[in-house]
Amino acid sequence: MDLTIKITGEAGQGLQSIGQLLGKYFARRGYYVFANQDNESRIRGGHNFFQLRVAGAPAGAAADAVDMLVPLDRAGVDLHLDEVTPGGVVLVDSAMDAHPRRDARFLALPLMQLAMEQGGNKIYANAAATAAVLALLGQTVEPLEELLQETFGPEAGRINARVAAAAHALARQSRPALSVDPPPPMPAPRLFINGHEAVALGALAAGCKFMAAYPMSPSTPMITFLSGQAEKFGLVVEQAEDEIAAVNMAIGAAYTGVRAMTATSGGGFSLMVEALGLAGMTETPVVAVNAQRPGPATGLPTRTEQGDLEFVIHAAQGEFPRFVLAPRTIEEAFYLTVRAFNLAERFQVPVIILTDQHLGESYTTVERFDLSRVTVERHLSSIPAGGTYRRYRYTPDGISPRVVPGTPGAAVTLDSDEHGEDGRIIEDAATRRRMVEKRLGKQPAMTAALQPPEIAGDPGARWVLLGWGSTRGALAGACAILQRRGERVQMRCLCDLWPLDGRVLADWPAGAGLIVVEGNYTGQLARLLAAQTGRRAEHLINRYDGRPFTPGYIVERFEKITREGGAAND
Amino acid sequence: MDLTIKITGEAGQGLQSIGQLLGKYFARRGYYVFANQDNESRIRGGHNFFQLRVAGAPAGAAADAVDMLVPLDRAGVDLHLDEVTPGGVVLVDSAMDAHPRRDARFLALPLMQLAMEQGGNKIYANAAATAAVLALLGQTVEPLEELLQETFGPEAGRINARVAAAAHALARQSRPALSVDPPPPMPAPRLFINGHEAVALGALAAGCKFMAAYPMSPSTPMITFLSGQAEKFGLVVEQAEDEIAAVNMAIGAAYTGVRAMTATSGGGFSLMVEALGLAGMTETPVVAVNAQRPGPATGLPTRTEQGDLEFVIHAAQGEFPRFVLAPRTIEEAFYLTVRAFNLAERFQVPVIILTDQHLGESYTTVERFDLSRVTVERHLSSIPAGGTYRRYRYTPDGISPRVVPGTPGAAVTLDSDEHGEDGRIIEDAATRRRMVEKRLGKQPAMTAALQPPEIAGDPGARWVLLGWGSTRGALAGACAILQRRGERVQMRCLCDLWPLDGRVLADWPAGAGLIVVEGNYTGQLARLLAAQTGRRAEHLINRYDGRPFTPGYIVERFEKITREGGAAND
Amino acid sequence: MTERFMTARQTAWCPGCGNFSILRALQQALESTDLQPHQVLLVSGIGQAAKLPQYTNCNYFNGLHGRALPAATAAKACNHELTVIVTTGDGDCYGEGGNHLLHAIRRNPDITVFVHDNQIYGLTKGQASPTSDLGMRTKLQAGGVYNEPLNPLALAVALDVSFAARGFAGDVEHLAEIMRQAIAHRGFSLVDILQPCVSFNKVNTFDWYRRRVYRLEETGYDPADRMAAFQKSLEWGERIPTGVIFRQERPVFEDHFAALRQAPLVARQLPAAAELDALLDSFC
Amino acid sequence: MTERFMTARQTAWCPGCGNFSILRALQQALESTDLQPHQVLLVSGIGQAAKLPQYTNCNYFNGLHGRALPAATAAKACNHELTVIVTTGDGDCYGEGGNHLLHAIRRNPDITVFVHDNQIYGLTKGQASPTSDLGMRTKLQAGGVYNEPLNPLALAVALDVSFAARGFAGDVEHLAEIMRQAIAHRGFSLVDILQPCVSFNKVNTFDWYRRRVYRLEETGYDPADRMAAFQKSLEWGERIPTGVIFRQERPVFEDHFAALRQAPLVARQLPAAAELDALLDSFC
Ligand SMILES: Cc1ncc(C[n+]2csc(CCOP(=O)(O)OP(=O)(O)O)c2C)c(N)n1
Ligand SMILES: Cc1ncc(C[n+]2csc(CCOP(=O)(O)OP(=O)(O)O)c2C)c(N)n1
Ligand code: SF4
Ligand code: SF4
Ligand SMILES: [Mg+2]
Ligand SMILES: [Mg+2]
Repeated sequence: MDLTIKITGEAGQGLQSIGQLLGKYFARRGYYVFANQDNESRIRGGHNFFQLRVAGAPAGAAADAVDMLVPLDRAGVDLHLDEVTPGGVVLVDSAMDAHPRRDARFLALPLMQLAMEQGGNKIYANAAATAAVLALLGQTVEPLEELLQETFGPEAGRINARVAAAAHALARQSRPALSVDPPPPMPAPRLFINGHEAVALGALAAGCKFMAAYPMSPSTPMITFLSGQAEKFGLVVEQAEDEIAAVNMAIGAAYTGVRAMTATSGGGFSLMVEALGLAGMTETPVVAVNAQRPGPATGLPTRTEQGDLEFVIHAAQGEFPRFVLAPRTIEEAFYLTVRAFNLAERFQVPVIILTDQHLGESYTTVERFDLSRVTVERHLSSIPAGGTYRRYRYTPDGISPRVVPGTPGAAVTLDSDEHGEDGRIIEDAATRRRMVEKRLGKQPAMTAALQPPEIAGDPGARWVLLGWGSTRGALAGACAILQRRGERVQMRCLCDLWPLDGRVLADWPAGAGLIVVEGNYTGQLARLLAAQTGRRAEHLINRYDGRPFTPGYIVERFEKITREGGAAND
Repeated sequence: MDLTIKITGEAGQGLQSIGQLLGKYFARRGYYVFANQDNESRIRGGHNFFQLRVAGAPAGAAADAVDMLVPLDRAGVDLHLDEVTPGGVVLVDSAMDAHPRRDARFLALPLMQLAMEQGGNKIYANAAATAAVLALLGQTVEPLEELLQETFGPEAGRINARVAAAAHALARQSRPALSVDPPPPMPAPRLFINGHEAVALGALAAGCKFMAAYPMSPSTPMITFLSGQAEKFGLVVEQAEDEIAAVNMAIGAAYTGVRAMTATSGGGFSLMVEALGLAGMTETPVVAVNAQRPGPATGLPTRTEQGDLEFVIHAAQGEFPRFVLAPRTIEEAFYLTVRAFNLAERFQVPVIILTDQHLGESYTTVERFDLSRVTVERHLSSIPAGGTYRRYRYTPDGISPRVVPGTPGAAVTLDSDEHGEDGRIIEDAATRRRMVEKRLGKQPAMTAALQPPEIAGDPGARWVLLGWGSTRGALAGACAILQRRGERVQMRCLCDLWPLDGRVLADWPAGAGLIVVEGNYTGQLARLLAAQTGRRAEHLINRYDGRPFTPGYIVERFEKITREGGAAND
Repeated sequence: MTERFMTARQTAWCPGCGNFSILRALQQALESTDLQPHQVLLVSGIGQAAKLPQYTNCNYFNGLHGRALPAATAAKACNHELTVIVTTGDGDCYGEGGNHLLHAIRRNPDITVFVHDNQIYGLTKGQASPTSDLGMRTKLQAGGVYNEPLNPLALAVALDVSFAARGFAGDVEHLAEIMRQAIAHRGFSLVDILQPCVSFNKVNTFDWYRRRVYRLEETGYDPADRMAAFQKSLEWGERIPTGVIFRQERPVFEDHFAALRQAPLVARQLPAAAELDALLDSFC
Repeated sequence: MTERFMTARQTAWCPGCGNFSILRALQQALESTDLQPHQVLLVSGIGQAAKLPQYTNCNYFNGLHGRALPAATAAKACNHELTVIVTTGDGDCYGEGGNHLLHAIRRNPDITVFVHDNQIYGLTKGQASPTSDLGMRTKLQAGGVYNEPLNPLALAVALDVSFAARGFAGDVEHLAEIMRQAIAHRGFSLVDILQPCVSFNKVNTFDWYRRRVYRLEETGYDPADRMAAFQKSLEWGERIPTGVIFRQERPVFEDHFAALRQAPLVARQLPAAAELDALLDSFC
């Protein structure tokens, strides 16, 4: 079973609330849900959608066809009717003008009217639409009523529930329900959560105690979420005057020995570049999330892209080690964030978590995060008895004991100038040389600490499709389709991107060609791979129109490549 | 003939003025001079040097041994005595304490005393030292007297000249002069100029009319120079409040149709990253000089490195075309700057000129710049008759007609958001896709517009030594030494670094190994080359202690590699 | 609405937003001049306010969030025949762009800055801005704003600004007149415009402002006195003054450059080879 | 000089520089407290002033040019038991770092900022700074400074700062006393210190300042009145006031965070699994 429901409309019409209610509903019933959003950069109006895939097995990407379209305005019909399957349903309000292409798939219900009659206000139309969708999928209304109570509180919840019940009844009478498999058994309730919530939860679980950021789509929900938890979890969360302040605050906080982070998107990350180098030079652990959106410059603020990979790897003047990690799934976003803080403190380096709008704003069902799998490794030292404390003491692995300022007997001295072991400015060549080697000498151990790519599919594949980060869902979906079609393909997908070494090529199927799949124009991972291993890709599959990959998109390009020998940068 | 004079002392003692006088002296006489500087990040005190190589043929790098050491303080003896050749001279003031290692090379003259006697002030000791050096090299004093008059004006010049004459006479009596070849014939006077002066002159010649920058070593002399010429050449030059303002000013200026630039060093360039993307997105031609110094962060402010190559190539979120050009010589810095402005306007992209402290602050003799070789190609359009003007009109080569705002009938509309042909914000996938293709589609023509590497040495070489930018001087020197020693080596050196294509490998000597020589730790050009061509280097020769390459440094590493099979990152 | 400066393009603003009135007032102010659209350059950053240029027929430079002022200053210096107007928001101008405001006031270029001050970050969906009142609750400031609001007019007076005024989007005629004066004033002119954001600012509504604002001109106020201006700029709460708070003549940025005395830079020829030649001589 | 807070390390300053007196005054101010070096955190940016922490035994965070304030604000919030002092220059704090100054004053963390105001960029060899007097000639400003100097004290008063003062490096006793008060004051304390730069500022010399400065305390001046403070902050030229210009109690940044009421953040345990568990429930 694999059903897609798409709600479309203007900003401000409440598609997100319908979408979230449906998502939570199906999640609670034990279905697997994947939901993604497409919004314009405006507060009211425009054309947006919220699309849910409800399935009997985990799905990590949007499907290419729609089973049920719920257009809250007429533009949604114009824009999306072609996506609806022949047996699908288009649920419209009776008040909407008849569409010239209205056919058997259309079902018009007087939801607005019903909202007015039963609730006394148009705003209840969303509850009505949600209930109607559920009815048309053969689902009961009671769990929705419960959800509405939880969401809107006793007062408004009651009215919403009343409207929902009426709409549900009406829809059931209007048309027989689509056949929907019963949900698979669910041992324990799953979470219904989006990618940036998962990152923020990961930060809390990792013991992050300080967060500063400046609002920027699509990263803002992370600081918003943490700010809401600040009092309960004992955090300091501050909206900064700009991104430069945000990252310098995070570094100042990390200096005092607390776990600290910031989050932004590309334009803001650009402003953080200098301070990233400060963290590198001072060996201060700090975690920065860059939630990618299409660039350059302001670009498409509310859409998605994987265009910042090389940028974040090479950001800032000079050379210093850093980690770049791109969660592939919403579940991974949680565990990876914990790992990011541990890696940052273990190696005393900055860690960049590279998400994107698609991962960050997509919701899915995940198994409840297993807190017993979370270990927090602080790597803080007390000062060694006897000798004076030196912040940058030379050690075999280049990692110097880090103590907390305020410790009696120790001066914790950080310098953005080149410095000696004692953190004071130096000018001589020998110390400079040694400090460069100290810092960059950490890289081999850092590389070894990283995880190899996920590998799935045919071990004797003719083609390896390699992706990274949030592309995983679509890539896995595409490989499954291709394998079903008899293609000999293997998927590889990277989360740990930097430092990058040859392990990504391990167990390479003999003679297999390499196709790199990434959400950008130039093929950045492909270039990195060639730089680090010499292995160049035979083909690229790219997407750079601001929209996420879907399995169908990849399959189509793959078939074109194998059929025609294809061109790079198709 | 190839002589090295090294003047050492504290900041504020006047080594630069001695060095410049000597340099100009020999330049005027027809010798070839190369002079480099080593300064600490302080205004007074510390240990600095100014080193001149005076030769009968062009030399582009410092030599490894010193023929004449002029330590203005005792520390200079301690630090540099070992560099002095057995037959060399160490010229010290008689007032300086006798050094324990004082040997036959030492010559103590009462220069300070003479300055007091003849000039009445210690500050004339520098003129005395300069004259003494010249006497010890068998040079006449009259041209120096002229130079002193020009430099210090009639009043102070006269006193300086008097002191110089006396010191010259004294030195001539004290010791026979070293044998110095007569200068080669010089058809026309050469310039004695440093790298950043050459860039600034290039900007003037290119018709640059706007410059904004924020002070940062080693880039500041560019704005200082242009500000001094602003009135004569009709420029607006403004010191900005920060680098973000500087680059946004330059872009705002460029928008109005004037040639505009900014200059900074790594930390400031970090702050310019977001606006680099703005120039990319809005297709605004702007020239930014990044004068490299050792990073990360504040690093070693007054020293040199080639650590920013990958950074400037990948700086800013998203993807857009840009040029990165690194002048190899001071002469090239002039012509390249003109070319940078032409390329920027031809392709409507940002151009980054990547210099470094070594190139920027080294002086050399160059043939007078040939202004007839300077062509200024503006590529500005007037609005096409009839139709409305659209700033981002689709064209076959992706380059849209650029008109000047203020043109009647045209609205020149720039947007940092993704936009349509008319420069207004768009949200749809098709326009986004087309605009990405428009911008990045310029890259092949941009690549073709670039110059291949300089290739010199043995066409049947066993080893190719590849470098970029300011490393050229030392690399050429090293290859010459190695060839004299019978090694089969070839030098390749890149100025035009991005976009980078396979032409760098053209006419590869069959079976030759690749050694990349660059002033950083990680081997950035080597990585780029692998990324763009798949060709990986067999070995790296790096330097990352803040000091420039010398021929001897490279020769020694090369011999170690070929002897022992060497290790990367030696 | 007249059409000289206006496109037919649909805006991306919320129905009822104060930005519509500001756009209308700007139209009126421009209509009252004899400028043509091609003589006007609108420079903006990013935000709801910063979208305004999109809805005009003028030249525009829609740059980076917070960075309109340096671009505008330079554009004006390169072509002082353009009328340069910055449209910006309270986040854009006082948050991300705060440093440029300080230094633009010091430079005093002949540009005019309209800050659509809705005391909120609109485009990013309602976080506190530097001017948000204490205690205002937002999704991100759930416990209420605790940082002292920035007073842009006091700041401007402290920096010895050439022209500072406050307008209100709910009083279009008055606002248009202030805008007209600001554009006509030679030097840096800052107009902080009270702009209700109907989607996110539920405190400072049209009504809230309307009950408080009054017109300074009607009180016999003299905008030439800096101390009085400072005092007046501190008035906020029960009564909020609108109109010109401070006005003085000050040397203008563009006037410091000899190069601009003849014609805009863009009209100037390349350097004469003779001048370059002479400069090269100085290196011999 | 006493030794509690001082290393034997040689400075990189020019002989005769005003920075030596500032270092001496800071020593005296710190000596007058019962603090130990490990309880003091000096935060600085880049510049000659910013090198000061190098010459002490205290903790220090020598960060980026212009960025000391956000780092200091956050460090104080994470460990409010540390005495946090920023040492910065006029370029560092009013140029590159201008935006952070605005917003740090708004936040009002309990930190103390000493601006070594030599009215010049020292470390980069003598360009105009935001506070350079009009007409001052430098290599880069060969025709003389033409941008209106930034008045840091007027700015601070306009932003409703908690504590603002001016000191003079030529009057170490007085300066030490001002510093002592600034450190003791709870809230954001700004001390602009007139600091002769003997290498690059040939206008504002020790002598130039000495002929002009006077001590405010000796005039019966009351630093509690904001309007008077604004007026006083405008005084510059023939007479230059030193001492505390403005002082008021204001809510302190750290006090807004419940988390800080018990102990510094660094001393706090990881989140209890139970709390996390409950939070996870809200996603079911
Ligand atoms: C460097 C950068 N940081 C953050 C953003 C996101 N951003 C866009 S507009 C805006 C603030 C909008 O507030 P304001 O300037 O008050 O304008 P309004 O939308 O309220 O009119 C922000 C933070 C951005 N585009 N660029
Ligand atoms: C991002 C960045 N831009 C520029 C510089 C260069 N820089 C170092 S110190 C300084 C200014 C120094 O002036 P000020 O803050 O007044 O300190 P002073 O040296 O006068 O004490 C500048 C511009 C830098 N280090 N980093
Ligand atoms: S969010 Fe606020 S400021 Fe933006 S358009 Fe809507 S009402 Fe206006
Ligand atoms: S340059 Fe000026 S500020 Fe810097 S140390 Fe020397 S005298 Fe002091
Ligand atoms: Mg706003
Ligand atoms: Mg200074």
